[in-house]
Amino acid sequence: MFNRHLCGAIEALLFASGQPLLPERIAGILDIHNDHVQTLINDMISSMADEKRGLTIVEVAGGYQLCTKPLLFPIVSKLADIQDNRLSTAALETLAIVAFKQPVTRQEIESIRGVNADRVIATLLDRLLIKEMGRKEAVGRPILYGTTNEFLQCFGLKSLDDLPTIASLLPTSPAG
Amino acid sequence: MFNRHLCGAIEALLFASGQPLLPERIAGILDIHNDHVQTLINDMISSMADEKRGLTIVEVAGGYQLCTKPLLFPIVSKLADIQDNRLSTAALETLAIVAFKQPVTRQEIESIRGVNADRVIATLLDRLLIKEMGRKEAVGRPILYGTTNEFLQCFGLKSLDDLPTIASLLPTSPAG
Amino acid sequence: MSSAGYTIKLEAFEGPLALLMHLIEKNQVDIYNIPIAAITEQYLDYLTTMEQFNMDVASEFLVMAATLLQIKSRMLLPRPVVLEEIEEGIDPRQELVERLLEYRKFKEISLMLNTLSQEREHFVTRFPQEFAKQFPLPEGLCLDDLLKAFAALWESSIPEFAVITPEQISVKDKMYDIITLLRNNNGSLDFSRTIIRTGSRSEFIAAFLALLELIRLKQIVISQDKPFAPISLMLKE
Repeated sequence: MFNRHLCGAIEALLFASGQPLLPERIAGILDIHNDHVQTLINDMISSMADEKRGLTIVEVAGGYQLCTKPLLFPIVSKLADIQDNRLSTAALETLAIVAFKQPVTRQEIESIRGVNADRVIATLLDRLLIKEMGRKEAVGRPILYGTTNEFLQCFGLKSLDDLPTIASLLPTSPAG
Repeated sequence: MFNRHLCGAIEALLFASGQPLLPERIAGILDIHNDHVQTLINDMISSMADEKRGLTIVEVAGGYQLCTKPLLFPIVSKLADIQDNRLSTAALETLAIVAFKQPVTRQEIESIRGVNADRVIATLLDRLLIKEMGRKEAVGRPILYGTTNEFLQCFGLKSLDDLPTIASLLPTSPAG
Repeated sequence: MSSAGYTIKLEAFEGPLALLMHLIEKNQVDIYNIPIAAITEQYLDYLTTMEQFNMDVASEFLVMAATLLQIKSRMLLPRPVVLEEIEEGIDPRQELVERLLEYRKFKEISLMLNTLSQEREHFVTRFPQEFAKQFPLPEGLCLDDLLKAFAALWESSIPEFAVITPEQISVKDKMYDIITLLRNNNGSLDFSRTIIRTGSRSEFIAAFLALLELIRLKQIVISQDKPFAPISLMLKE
């Protein structure tokens, strides 16, 4: 291949663009023929098959895009930010309400805790500890929340049947 | 090299990260030794020197970053969607003071530049080039500023230790 | 050096030091031996021109003008021989020269930084790939924790049973509580009514710290008729 340096230029262009690049665009920038671009890219794709390479070129939306090899996704996804896994007091309280009173609406949670629950519900949803379970047949059809399988896993419960009933929790005498 | 596939994994990680990756982070994800990462990256840099490649790895802000070869900048810049994020004279002067005098207060910056620094500090904070680093134990407990990792990246510095080298290159002898 | 025939190209200078450096470079004079009379004259000319063009002359420029005039007059004053001996080596320009040198040093560094950033721009990088946030499941929790949380809520809603349990109430949560309560109460509230969870001393302290933080953030204002009177909170929106 006598135009090896053009492969370098194409790699740099695809990298810097991020978006898929149309072959005409590449051809225009490098002042070469469209067909030539296709040939060069095919050549690049075969040399990128080497296991020493982590990237490949995919044809998408009529253009070419540089991306990581799908095979390497399990490794690449480890870059995701791991969030703090502790629960705040507010989150634990809210989770307790959802657990013992499910299905329950945001309004019901707020009336027990006395404060806005938007943020803490969003956190619990994000963390997969609660989920939406349909809507209550009431004014405004508010969303009902319940606990998830992840919730059971987290508290070492086999099923929701392992949760005590509210009645059994209520103090029967001031001594508790 | 019997660990060729790790080069592929590193390339994919650097590509997906976009930001410089610390060798420890790469070593952690791939479950290999830090020294091994360095060796692999050196190996990669030499094979990327080939004109068939358009990318290279630079050492910046304590980590490694994948980027296009500077040689190809005239071509890459034809993509036009490359952002212009030049800093104003005021921003550069203030940044120079923060970089060399950190941690430094707004008052100290103002006394060197002879002008109010409120707005330029806000700009530098917005652009994540400087950050608050606590407060000075002095009257009014003024905020102390220092440079960030983004600062190192913006100027292609490996670490703050690179700064004295810059100062030694000043046209006038560093008086003071 | 006279200002006659000296035309000022009206450039915007960042500050008085930038303007002075410009004049020193333009006149090609030694920074350690500034012809103060000539430079002062040119400096004042510049300020006059700025005014003629209705440009705001920042106060820093005027302060420097005063400093220059003071230095000029001190250099013109004939000094008694004795005094001169005492003050030997002290040039009225010294402090200004030191400031200019310091300023020039950082100006030079800033030019080098600019070169570095331009070189760095030739290494084109890529935006980081977005990954969904990953929340690992909380660890070390058991049913007991859940029961305790529920019990705490239950107790806080029945004051006569209020068993004081050491509870962690963060200032952040409390700030959230206060804003929510204020919103639910048409924007005003007594401080005492923000103690809604346990009524404990730690909650009181958290609430008070939250109150101070909200005042600092200018989210609320408070008023108190007299010392030890109830504190009223008002939402500032």
